[in-house]
Amino acid sequence: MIRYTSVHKEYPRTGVALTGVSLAIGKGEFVFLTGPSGAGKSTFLKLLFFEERPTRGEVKIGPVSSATARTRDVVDLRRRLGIVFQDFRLLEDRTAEQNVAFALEVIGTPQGAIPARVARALAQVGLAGKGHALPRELSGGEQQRVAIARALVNDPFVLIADEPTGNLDDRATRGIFDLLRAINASGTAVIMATHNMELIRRNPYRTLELNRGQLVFDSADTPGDGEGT
Amino acid sequence: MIRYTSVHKEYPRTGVALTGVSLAIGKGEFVFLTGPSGAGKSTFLKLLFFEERPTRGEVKIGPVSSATARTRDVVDLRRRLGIVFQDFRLLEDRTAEQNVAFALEVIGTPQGAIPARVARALAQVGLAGKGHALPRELSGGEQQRVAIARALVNDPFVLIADEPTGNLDDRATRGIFDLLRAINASGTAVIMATHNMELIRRNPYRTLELNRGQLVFDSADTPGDGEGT
Amino acid sequence: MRLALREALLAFRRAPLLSVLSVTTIAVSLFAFGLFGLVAVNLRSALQRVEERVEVRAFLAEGTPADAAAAAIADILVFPEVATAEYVTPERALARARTELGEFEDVFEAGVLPGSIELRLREGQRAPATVAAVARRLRTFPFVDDVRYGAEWVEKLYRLRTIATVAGLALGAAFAAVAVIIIGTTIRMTVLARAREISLMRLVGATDGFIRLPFLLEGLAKGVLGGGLALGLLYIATRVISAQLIEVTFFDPPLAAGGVLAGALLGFVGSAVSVGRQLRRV
Amino acid sequence: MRLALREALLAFRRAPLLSVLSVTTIAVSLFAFGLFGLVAVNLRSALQRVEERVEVRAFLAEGTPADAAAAAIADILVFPEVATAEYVTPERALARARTELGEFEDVFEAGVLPGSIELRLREGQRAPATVAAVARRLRTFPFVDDVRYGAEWVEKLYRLRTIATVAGLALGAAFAAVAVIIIGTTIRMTVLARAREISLMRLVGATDGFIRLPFLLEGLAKGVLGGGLALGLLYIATRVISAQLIEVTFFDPPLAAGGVLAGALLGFVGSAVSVGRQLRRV
Ligand SMILES: Nc1ncnc2c1ncn2[C@@H]1O[C@H](COP(=O)(O)OP(=O)(O)OP(=O)(O)O)[C@@H](O)[C@H]1O
Ligand SMILES: Nc1ncnc2c1ncn2[C@@H]1O[C@H](COP(=O)(O)OP(=O)(O)OP(=O)(O)O)[C@@H](O)[C@H]1O
Ligand SMILES: [Mg+2]
Ligand SMILES: [Mg+2]
Repeated sequence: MIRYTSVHKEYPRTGVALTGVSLAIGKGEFVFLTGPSGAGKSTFLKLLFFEERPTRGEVKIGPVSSATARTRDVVDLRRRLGIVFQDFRLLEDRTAEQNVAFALEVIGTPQGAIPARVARALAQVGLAGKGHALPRELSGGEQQRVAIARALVNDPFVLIADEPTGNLDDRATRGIFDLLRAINASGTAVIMATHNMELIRRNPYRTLELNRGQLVFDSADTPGDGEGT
Repeated sequence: MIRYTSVHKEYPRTGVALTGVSLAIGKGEFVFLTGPSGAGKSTFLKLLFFEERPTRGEVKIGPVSSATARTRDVVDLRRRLGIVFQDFRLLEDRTAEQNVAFALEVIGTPQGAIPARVARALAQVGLAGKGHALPRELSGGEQQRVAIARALVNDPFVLIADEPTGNLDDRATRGIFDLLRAINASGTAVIMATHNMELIRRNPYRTLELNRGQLVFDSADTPGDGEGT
Repeated sequence: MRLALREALLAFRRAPLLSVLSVTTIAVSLFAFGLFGLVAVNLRSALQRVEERVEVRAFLAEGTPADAAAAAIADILVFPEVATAEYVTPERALARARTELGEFEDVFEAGVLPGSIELRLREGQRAPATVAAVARRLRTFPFVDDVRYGAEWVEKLYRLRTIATVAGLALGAAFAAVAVIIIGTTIRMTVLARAREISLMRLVGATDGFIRLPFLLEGLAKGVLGGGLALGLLYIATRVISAQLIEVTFFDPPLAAGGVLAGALLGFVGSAVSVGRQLRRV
Repeated sequence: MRLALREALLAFRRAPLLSVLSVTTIAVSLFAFGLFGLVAVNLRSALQRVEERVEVRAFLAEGTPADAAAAAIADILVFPEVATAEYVTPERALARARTELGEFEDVFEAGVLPGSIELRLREGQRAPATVAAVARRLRTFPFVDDVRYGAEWVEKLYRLRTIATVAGLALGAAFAAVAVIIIGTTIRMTVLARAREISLMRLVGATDGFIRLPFLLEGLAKGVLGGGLALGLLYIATRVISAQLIEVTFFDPPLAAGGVLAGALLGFVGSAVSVGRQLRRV
């Protein structure tokens, strides 16, 4: 369903961020993405929702290919994705609730259906009581969970999460991870970049490791270790 | 050197964030601050550099007390502190170098002395080659390390770090932690909020634990466990 | 659409400074533009009134009988350029001179003024060359002694009118350009101020049209507000000037409505151009 | 200080839109203010010229000998209000009437105009009441037939001058207020746009003065630029108007320098007030 073919990404001022990455991810898979700081994890994910386009090679997600996608295709794709950004990207002048509702409004969800879905998403991440707080009135971990709620609220077919537990304690991390697992169980593919080796060790999902822009490890290629495709 | 006396902090819209916190931290100590998301760690630290003032009680750091401090005292205090913010707070229109230099310029460091000190601080956090990149051209972990470099560059007498390794992999975390230890060894007190229990377990420093705004654990009160004051 | 409207209204609440600034600059620009418009409108009507008084006077030889004059008038009224022609008897000429030149009234006791035929020309037939041609034809009448028509004055009038029109148009265009630039700039700033929001909208799947619509509505609303404000200010200005200095006329309703419409158009087009360009950068 | 200067310059580079907008609005405000200033300056000098022509004419009885008139002039020159007094012989009166009223020149052949004494009043002695008093005193001379001085005209002139001054001051003050508001707003926006930076400066130990200085310098620089721009525009405007319509005078150099200084002051004070208030909020 997702396919990277010899993907190479070079930024104008900082140089090569990804090089020679080829892999496939199946429908409804759960994938960890790991690697040291600056390895290219976020870049890998940004290519998936077309915030960046590859310098060479092709990224294909569902029917949309980086080689041919027009604006309209990208819009349609993004409406069916859920994205947790590493830097949260909450709108500072809107409450937690409004931030989550925003993702629904933008894609034209009927106004009547929004409040219930927003409340449910906030409850799922353990922020039922914080809906009216502005981002600056929330702790770092609470902000991160608002970002997660926003990514979940539109029932995406692929959930892309970039370091979604970096600001969370172990218990909250487990809570969020259980949530991601449940979402995955209902058929949504989850691709999660993380530095939490403990999480990776304890959960037998497919793991990709990047280093200096290269895919140095894919548990799917190592029989017996992880689930694979 | 640092003393919290019955500190209570209540925010107008979100309620009590800290309550009944009393403790003392000695000169040159290394202290971990931990606790679940929303426990009040960041609030605890903000009181230390007077971004917030306690609703009741007193925070005293060196000669400066929250009960009596005037603007001028706060300015003088902050010039001698190093702060790593949980959300980095890098200026988006300045390069990594300029962001670090900013902290020196603001306190009136002679122009000639700045470049060498900035270069040293960036090298210490492993970003020697990234000085000319803007924050948006850096990965999450790289941005976090720029924030750390900025906090170190003015040789503070207390270093306050709020979740400084949340976006770092294990190796980079160890590197930063070694750096903090070295700085501590040279006499700087370090107060570090973190969710990384592994780090806390492996390093026998004093640990404070907050939960729902209350200080529920202080290893200094538990003889034989940690260093204590 | 409902959401876009709400967003557009929110924009006013979320960035009141920018909004007030935009509306103010639109209002100031249109006000300045409108002032020149008012000057033009009033100058035009004043010129028209003055122009109507452009007349040609044929002085008749002493002793010309009234019925000869009447016959001549019938001939003259056939000239295509002539609107009215009137016989002024020597007595009426004297009476008129007395009231017009009051200071010297004693002087006229003794003198006798010649009779004359006074012509007014049709509108559009008052250009200097036309007037001169009519005068030449009048001179061919046997009992016409002299023809006067203030050639220089007619020419001056025309020159003034031309200059006023050109200057008005030039200054008006300049101000309109300034208005467009300021509107473009403020919208550019609004876009920049909301760059984070816009890029986030894109990332969660908003269409370009969806992103653009609130800006267009916002621009339209600001234009209408700015135009209305400018119109109000202009109205106050004309009232004050009329009361204190000289009687000036305001724009007639269709022109006033046109002004507000111009504001709306300015806001909308300024937004459309600027938003399109700016969105590509965010 | 060097840093503050660099920061102030950086502000222009980092927020060129805001900077251009600020400079433009200052320029537009001062331009509008300056236009009224120019109108005032020119109206004042025009009124002065017209006022100098306020004269009182005493018509002498027929047959008054020239030396009696000369003696009367000597008496009249003693009046404290009188600047000049001149005897106009009947012959000169006739000649003058002929050139002034060319159209009716034939009329004057037969008539005879009375001789007269023409007075000009001193500056500051041309108020309607004063003129009337002088006229009353002239009437007491035995051979003075009549005194004319266009009472209404003098009064109208004075009223016009008063109205022009009041209107100019009122409109000028209004525009200055608008300028200050716009400057305050743009600076408020600059502060808001740099709110993150300012709060960070505070957190790393910058003094309030250190934070404020670049804003003040920036305001000053924008004021000077805006003032200079407005002055340039006004100069061009006077040149164009002088060439195309009527001769108008520009501000003299000290007044022009004062205008730029006013811009600088406006920028500086606007910044100081606004920055102080805004910094407390960030
Ligand atoms: N927008 C950009 N413009 C220029 N360079 C970029 C950009 N984004 C990332 N880079 C560079 O590409 C490299 C990889 O960045 P990326 O964000 O993909 O790393 P990462 O694996 O997500 O790291 P981290 O774990 O620290 O978040 C980095 O060295 C960074 O400097
Ligand atoms: N500026 C603020 N205004 C209002 N409420 C705030 C503000 N900052 C924090 N809070 C509230 O105070 C509580 C404690 O927040 P704090 O940031 O201290 O938590 P934390 O321990 O740092 O959590 P995390 O690990 O998630 O960063 C939270 O519930 C938050 O909503
Ligand atoms: Mg990353
Ligand atoms: Mg925190």
